[in-house]
Amino acid sequence: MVEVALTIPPDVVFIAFATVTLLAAILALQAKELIYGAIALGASFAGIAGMFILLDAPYLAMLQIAIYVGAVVVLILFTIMLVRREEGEEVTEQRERGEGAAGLWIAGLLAVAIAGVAALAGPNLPSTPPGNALPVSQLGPALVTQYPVPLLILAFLLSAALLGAMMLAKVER
Amino acid sequence: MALNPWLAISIFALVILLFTIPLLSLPYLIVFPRRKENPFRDMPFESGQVPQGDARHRLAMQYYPFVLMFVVFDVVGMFLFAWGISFSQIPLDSSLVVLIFLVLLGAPLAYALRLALRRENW
Amino acid sequence: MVNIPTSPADLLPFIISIVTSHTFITIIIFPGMIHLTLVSAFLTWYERKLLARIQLRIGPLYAGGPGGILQPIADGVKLIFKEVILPYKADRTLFTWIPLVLIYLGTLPFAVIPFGQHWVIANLDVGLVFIFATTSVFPSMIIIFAWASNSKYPFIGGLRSLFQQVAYEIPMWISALSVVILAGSLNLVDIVNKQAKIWFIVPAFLSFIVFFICIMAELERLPFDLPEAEPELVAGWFTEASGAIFMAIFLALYLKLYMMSALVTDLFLGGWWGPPFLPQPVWTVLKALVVATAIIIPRGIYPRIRVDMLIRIGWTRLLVIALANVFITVVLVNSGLLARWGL
Amino acid sequence: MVTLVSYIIVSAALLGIGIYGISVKRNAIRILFAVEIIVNAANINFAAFTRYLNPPTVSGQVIVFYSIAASAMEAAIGLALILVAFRLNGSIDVRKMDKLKG
Repeated sequence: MVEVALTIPPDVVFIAFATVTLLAAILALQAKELIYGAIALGASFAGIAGMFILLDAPYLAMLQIAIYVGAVVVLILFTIMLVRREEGEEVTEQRERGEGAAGLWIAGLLAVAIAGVAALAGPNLPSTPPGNALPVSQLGPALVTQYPVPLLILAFLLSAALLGAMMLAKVER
Repeated sequence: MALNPWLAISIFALVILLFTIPLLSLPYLIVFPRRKENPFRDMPFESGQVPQGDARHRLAMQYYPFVLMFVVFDVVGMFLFAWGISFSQIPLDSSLVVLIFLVLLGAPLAYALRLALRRENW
Repeated sequence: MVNIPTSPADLLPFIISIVTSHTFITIIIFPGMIHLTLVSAFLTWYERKLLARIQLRIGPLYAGGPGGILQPIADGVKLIFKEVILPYKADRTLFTWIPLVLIYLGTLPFAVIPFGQHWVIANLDVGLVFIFATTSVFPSMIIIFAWASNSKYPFIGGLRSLFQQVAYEIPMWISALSVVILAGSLNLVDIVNKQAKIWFIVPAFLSFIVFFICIMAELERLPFDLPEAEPELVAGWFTEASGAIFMAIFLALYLKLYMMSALVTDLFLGGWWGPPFLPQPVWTVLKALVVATAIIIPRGIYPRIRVDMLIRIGWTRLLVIALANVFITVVLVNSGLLARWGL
Repeated sequence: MVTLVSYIIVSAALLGIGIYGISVKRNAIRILFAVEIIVNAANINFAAFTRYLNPPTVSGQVIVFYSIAASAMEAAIGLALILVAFRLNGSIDVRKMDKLKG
């Protein structure tokens, strides 16, 4: 008999999550129907939540799913259904020649540059995380004792966003 | 013997897939290949009326403010949970910040509700 | 640790070690799939029988066993072999695969709900937030399914379902927050262990009431069943579902009912704690079934409420009461009144 | 082997996808998708860097917390703006939002 430890192989899981995230992000931008795009965006966010789990931040992962997949995607779906034309036509993506290629070129160049710099700096970066991750209960004290001012600013941001969006969307009479 | 909980959850997810994929592949395997077009059978169900127009019409705006409020309070709820787990470890005067946070959000919520519940706004 | 067999002689001990392992038993048998399938099938029969008794009818009778208890099997066989009707211009991919996602969302939370000290699939530190994250994906899936079926009744039902679940999710979370403050943990096993001396329904009674009302609305049960109001919307957002698809949705809804009942049991009713003449899991299942009964009974008794009343109750009354509960809990914890129960 | 660099590469790829979306797409909702993708790329970096810090700290996680909250609000406002634009122009094509043009 050969004894094998039953653990998550981090490489395989990481590659799986990264593939899901990137492919879904591409699909979110390229899908024909906006509804499919919104679903793909949700899948991409779920993949990022998986990466947060790998990074030992499970609370962040759950936050990501609850806020993005649970709330923002609902809002996006709602808006998509509100802005449909009466005859049921989606907005088409007509594009001038060369535009797509130029965008792809710039974006690819930027991404490759960042990734290249990171890879060059790779040997100087820590390759393994320090032993134990901090437990979830560390998040609350950091939130209210170290960063209380952002919390209060967040209250203003939330109220401004709520009232602003509502005032924008309401019908003028 | 305790397994990594996330590994246990992923095994559980795979098992659910094994149980449910056969159930939902049945329409693909049995039903869809033998379908014949029948416009009367495939008509949307409207209690015997002949459907008029597109069903995916632009939906009523009046639900929109509540979805908006949900997004805002989703965020608030997640912040409150992060504070709630470690309530006993935090000195009480630090928890005052959360009280101020909620009070600051109270007035906008009341006004937003007032706007949302007035039918002529939407 | 797993011993991978290298010779045929090792195969049998290997299989036995796998089948008797804690992981296998929890995932496949007890809190896992077999138990869930049986209980959700039982609940479909139980609801029909209970409603029939309330309305002085007999209910399912002929399908065999005492009181027609084999009715779910007959229903399942019937539904699997029925034709799946795809409405005109419906989106085939979404229409057939969203029910799978719904079953997933109904089943996955059971991974972190404990039925006994060791009867839990994953002892997760963020268990409660995991449940809330999975249940918060329901509304978007429902609206997508309603959109995909390209019919008017489902679309209206889906919209109602969306804004109802959205309105009651927030008070539900915030009333669960007082339990989290009392227990000081999001791990459901820890939360139940804290209730060894006193059930959280006693210090957090108002939270329990709010939570219970909110899960009634989340489950689209009467008096909050506007999304599937039969006289108006036929069957709400799953009007067009038929055959295997209808069965999948039905199963997902009953799984969600059982999941919410088990969640209430673990959060407020002391989970597996009870007089020791019954084993722990039996206590949890019994309490969950009692909660499920309490959720089902109003369907036979009450009329449904109006849409605007629903919104008003959710966003004004319940949210305010739930927030007030948080402060009451904070004061209770700080005043030391609960110290004799170790809280 | 998963190292810090792997996370940075995924994040850079997401950033690239997002920038492509912003620069090429005309549908306002898709541009919003692209913005959300870029914010998420930044979030991955924060979470990854804070995990690899020694001694461990949760500061990066707190930043991701605020970042997620801010981007959810940004989506809410952005979608409301799209609604208004649709009401004014009858379209959510950003090339047609040129009311100021003489």
